[in-house]
Amino acid sequence: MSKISFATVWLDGCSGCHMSFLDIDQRLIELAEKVDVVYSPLVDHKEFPLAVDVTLVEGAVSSDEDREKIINIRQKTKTLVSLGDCALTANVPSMRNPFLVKDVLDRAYMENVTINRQIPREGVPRLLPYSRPVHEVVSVDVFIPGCPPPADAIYFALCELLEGRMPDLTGKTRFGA
Amino acid sequence: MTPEELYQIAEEEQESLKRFHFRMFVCTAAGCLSSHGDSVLDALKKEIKEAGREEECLCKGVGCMGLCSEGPLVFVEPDGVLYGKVKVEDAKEIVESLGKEPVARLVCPIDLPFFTRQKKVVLENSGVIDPERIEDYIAHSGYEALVQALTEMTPAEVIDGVFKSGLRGRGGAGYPTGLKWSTVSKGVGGAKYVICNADEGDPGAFMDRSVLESDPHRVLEGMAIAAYAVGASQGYIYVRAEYPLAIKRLQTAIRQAERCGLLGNHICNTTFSFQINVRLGAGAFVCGEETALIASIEGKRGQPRPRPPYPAEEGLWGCPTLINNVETFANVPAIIRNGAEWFAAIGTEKSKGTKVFALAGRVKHTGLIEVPMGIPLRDIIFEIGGGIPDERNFKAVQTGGPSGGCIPKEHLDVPVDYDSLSQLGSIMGSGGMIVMDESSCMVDVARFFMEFCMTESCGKCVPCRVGTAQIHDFLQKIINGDAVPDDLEFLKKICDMVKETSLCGLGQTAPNPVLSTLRFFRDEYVNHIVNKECTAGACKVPAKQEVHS
Amino acid sequence: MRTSFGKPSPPSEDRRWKIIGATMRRHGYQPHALIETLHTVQESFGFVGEDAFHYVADSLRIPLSHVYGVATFYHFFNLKPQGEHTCVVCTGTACYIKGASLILQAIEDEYGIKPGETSDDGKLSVLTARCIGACGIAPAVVFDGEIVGGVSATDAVNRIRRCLQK
Amino acid sequence: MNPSIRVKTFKIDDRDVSAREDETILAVARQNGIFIPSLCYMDGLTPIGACRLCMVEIKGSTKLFASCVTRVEEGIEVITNSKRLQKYRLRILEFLFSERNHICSVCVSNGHCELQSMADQLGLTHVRVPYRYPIQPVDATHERFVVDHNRCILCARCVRVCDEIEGAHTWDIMGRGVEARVITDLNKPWGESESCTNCSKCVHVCPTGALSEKGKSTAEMKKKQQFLPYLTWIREGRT
Repeated sequence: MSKISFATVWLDGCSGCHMSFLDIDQRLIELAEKVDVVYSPLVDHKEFPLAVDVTLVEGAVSSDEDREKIINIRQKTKTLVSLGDCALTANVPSMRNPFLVKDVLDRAYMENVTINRQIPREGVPRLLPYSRPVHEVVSVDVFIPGCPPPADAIYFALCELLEGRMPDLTGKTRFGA
Repeated sequence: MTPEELYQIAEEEQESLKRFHFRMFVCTAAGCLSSHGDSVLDALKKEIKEAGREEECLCKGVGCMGLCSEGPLVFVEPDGVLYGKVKVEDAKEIVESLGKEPVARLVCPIDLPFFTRQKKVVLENSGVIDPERIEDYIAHSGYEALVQALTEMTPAEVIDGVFKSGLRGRGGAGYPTGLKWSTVSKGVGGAKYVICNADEGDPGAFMDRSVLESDPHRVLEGMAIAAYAVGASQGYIYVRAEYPLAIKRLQTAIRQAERCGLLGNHICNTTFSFQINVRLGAGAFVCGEETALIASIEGKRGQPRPRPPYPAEEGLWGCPTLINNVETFANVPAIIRNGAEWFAAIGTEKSKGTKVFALAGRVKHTGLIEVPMGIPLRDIIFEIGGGIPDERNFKAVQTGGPSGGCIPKEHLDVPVDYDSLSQLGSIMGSGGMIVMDESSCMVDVARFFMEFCMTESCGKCVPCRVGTAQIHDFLQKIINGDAVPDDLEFLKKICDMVKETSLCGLGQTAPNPVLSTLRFFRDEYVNHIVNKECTAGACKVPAKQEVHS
Repeated sequence: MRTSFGKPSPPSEDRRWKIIGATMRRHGYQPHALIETLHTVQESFGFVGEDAFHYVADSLRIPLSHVYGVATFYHFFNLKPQGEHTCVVCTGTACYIKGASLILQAIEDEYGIKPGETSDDGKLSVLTARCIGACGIAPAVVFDGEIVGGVSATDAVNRIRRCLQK
Repeated sequence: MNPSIRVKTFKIDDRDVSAREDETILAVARQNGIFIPSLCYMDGLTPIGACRLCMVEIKGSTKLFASCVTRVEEGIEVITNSKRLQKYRLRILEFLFSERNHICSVCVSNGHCELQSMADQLGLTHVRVPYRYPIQPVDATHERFVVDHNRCILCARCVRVCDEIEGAHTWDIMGRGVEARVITDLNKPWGESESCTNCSKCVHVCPTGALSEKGKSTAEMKKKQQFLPYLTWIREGRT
């Protein structure tokens, strides 16, 4: 049996969901026997492959780069999994949403800064007007809430997916967990 | 007041009318007042005086004659001439023409279907009597029904009469009036109340305003009959503060009726006593809902509460309360006077009597009309309304306001009655009827109503509070060209959910304008979404804005 | 913090408080007189201010938050003084279909005031109404209390100019 | 007890139950260990039927009934958990999450919030309607408590407990529709309130992190609600 191709991607989030994924600990070895990690901030591949079976997304869609990435990934992924509250609800990144991007940038880079006051524009992606949950931008197949989702919940969800079932996470994790 | 005294007043008043050879009626309802109907009245009186014809010519202010778009209106008897758009400067000429050739340039033909196709019951006195004089009302059989009920009928017989007439609530839902009265009459407890709902919040409707301005005594009489029937001794009229003229005329009417002993203690020397107080609304559409209206009279935020218990059992201050709207009460005197059979002979099998509509929007003759139930929509718009102006084409007619729907031309032959309209996803409503031509975008119309519902939602229950805002945002998104085709199905799902889960009628009907336009004008939605175009060319479709950093 | 709870006295010598007191007395100082009283306050002062809230709440023995909740529930009550001149544009359905939004836009373009706002000099307030029941003569605008029908955007701007010159 | 009150028997989810005729379907369901979700309902406060989560079906009627305000009737058959109800309840929760800025991960009530646990219980994993992101204030002027309007779901428990139990009526709701907001006194900072007795009842009945004690950090605000049934019980004993 060929291994299932597996990717993880990190958009606007704190990487906590990836840390929680690593907290699966020794079960990662069992997992590694079943899946082939083809793209992830945790490994070295630079390009997202053309066809991936399962992709975990951490983080909200906040910049034009995030959006291009997720649209590309959606096209190439069979089962897209929103991992954690930032991907599900835009969570902490969304706290800027009631305000204009300009005001947010001013507050961060001008008002509260004493030296080198300038808004970075070169080499950084542009912010979208709103930081949005992944499913508002592309369709998502599986949702794993939590900030971060507990390692057990992530492991359970992956096992279910590997068995070809849709995981029911009721009682295993929740928003903000 | 005894019946004899009443008939005497009527006779004297009729006699005094007969003394005049000419009678001039000047509309002084809000529509004509806004085009200075009051100045025209003064000018005519002045001219009559100067011409020394006071003895032979009566000139009085009356209520609404209906054809508001041609105001100010002046009607002259016995010549049978209707003048429209009369200016102060025309007064002299009009007075001079009495008994001679009418002033041709001002004449409005009265053989228009606008007048001939109508059937007046509620509006029988509108435009005929002076709303500020009780004698004039009495001369036109006013308070006869009340006296008859008090002296010749038992409360049960009154209720039976209303029941047999088949009268249904004119406020929108069409609940059988006789049944409601009967429930309240059986209610236990010390006090009972009768409330007249004159909180006509539906944008595009002005029937109640017009009735109150043109024939306020009729409503008082209807309420008094109802109070006698159900056993109440205190009544309230809850009227919008936005209707200052109606309020003034109501208060005048109440004072006059009290002075004549037609309201107050021991009416007609019977044991029946009934007071009426006016309570002002304050700009909240939701107060048209019974329980919200009661909360408002109690001095609270106008938030509806779950029913049951219905107000008929536990209403104002926990007492059995009868709530009917203005037009419902205005039908009652005619039913008592002419009999239930007479009333039941008008209209259709399940919708009896007439209905007053406020015809407005893109139609030639705008104004107030009263038609028998069951008349086809087409006849109202194209005959009575005179069709669409500016050589444009009819697109839709909106009935029932924010709780109703838009009916397209395919269904123009639908008879206007409670059941047929609700089958089309609209409602009879209180009687607003807004005609739209091809220059109106139906998505925008739906958005307009949803914005209304969003700002009028009381905010108590979640589906209505958040749902109306979400639906509004969706419609805005569609208009902005930011929606995808799948959004339409989702929109419909949200609408269905808000309809089924909201606490009161406002939320339960708020999605109707969206659902009905989705049903009949889906292509306009699709055009907005797929081609980013407005079929009617009414909406600005802004360029998509991606980033605003 | 108040210490005594006798019969509250009016906030000032202003005679208008007497009218408000009379309304409350007529209703026997019953809590259900709240909305009627707020109507009298607005009629007398043009708006419902903080001193009025305290006076009415104390006289009718209603909690302050309740009074404030009621006053803000009903859009008829203004909590701020209105401009010297007011222009109320009807945005009922018939008026909307016949271009009320164009009127509002024209006023905003000319005077920079959006619905609900008052000009900086306190001369002009622009308001909207949810149908004033003059649908037969739509679009309708109320200039300083006078209803005018069939108003175009230019008409409206011109009339406001005349109002302001008065 | 009033001797004229009769007992009714009926069915909830095919289980035979009996109740006094003045009891609500929700109360009877709880007595029998049948779960019906709710947020605005609180035992000891006047039910208002506002959140609509507790809606149930009654066989023979297409209408839905808010069980917290619907009295029992002889012989009715109540269904508490149909597909249709599940669908609508999820939508109500989505509406609540989308209405204001509920960010569980950084909320004082994280882990102790009724909205959050309701989402978990009913299986809400993501919100399909767009978030509205309103700008809502936080008032920390009171020396002991904070009100964060971003987390408020307008259940009016604070308003009711302050009025019905404490008797101060410091809280009420201003405005209407999505603009509605809880206020203290004349919409003044809570710290300046003349009527507030600092009793903290509102804080503890609040189902979310909208009302909290000062000094509590993320996930530290545990509500203590046992006082309410106790007070109600003691007061009933006196009358």
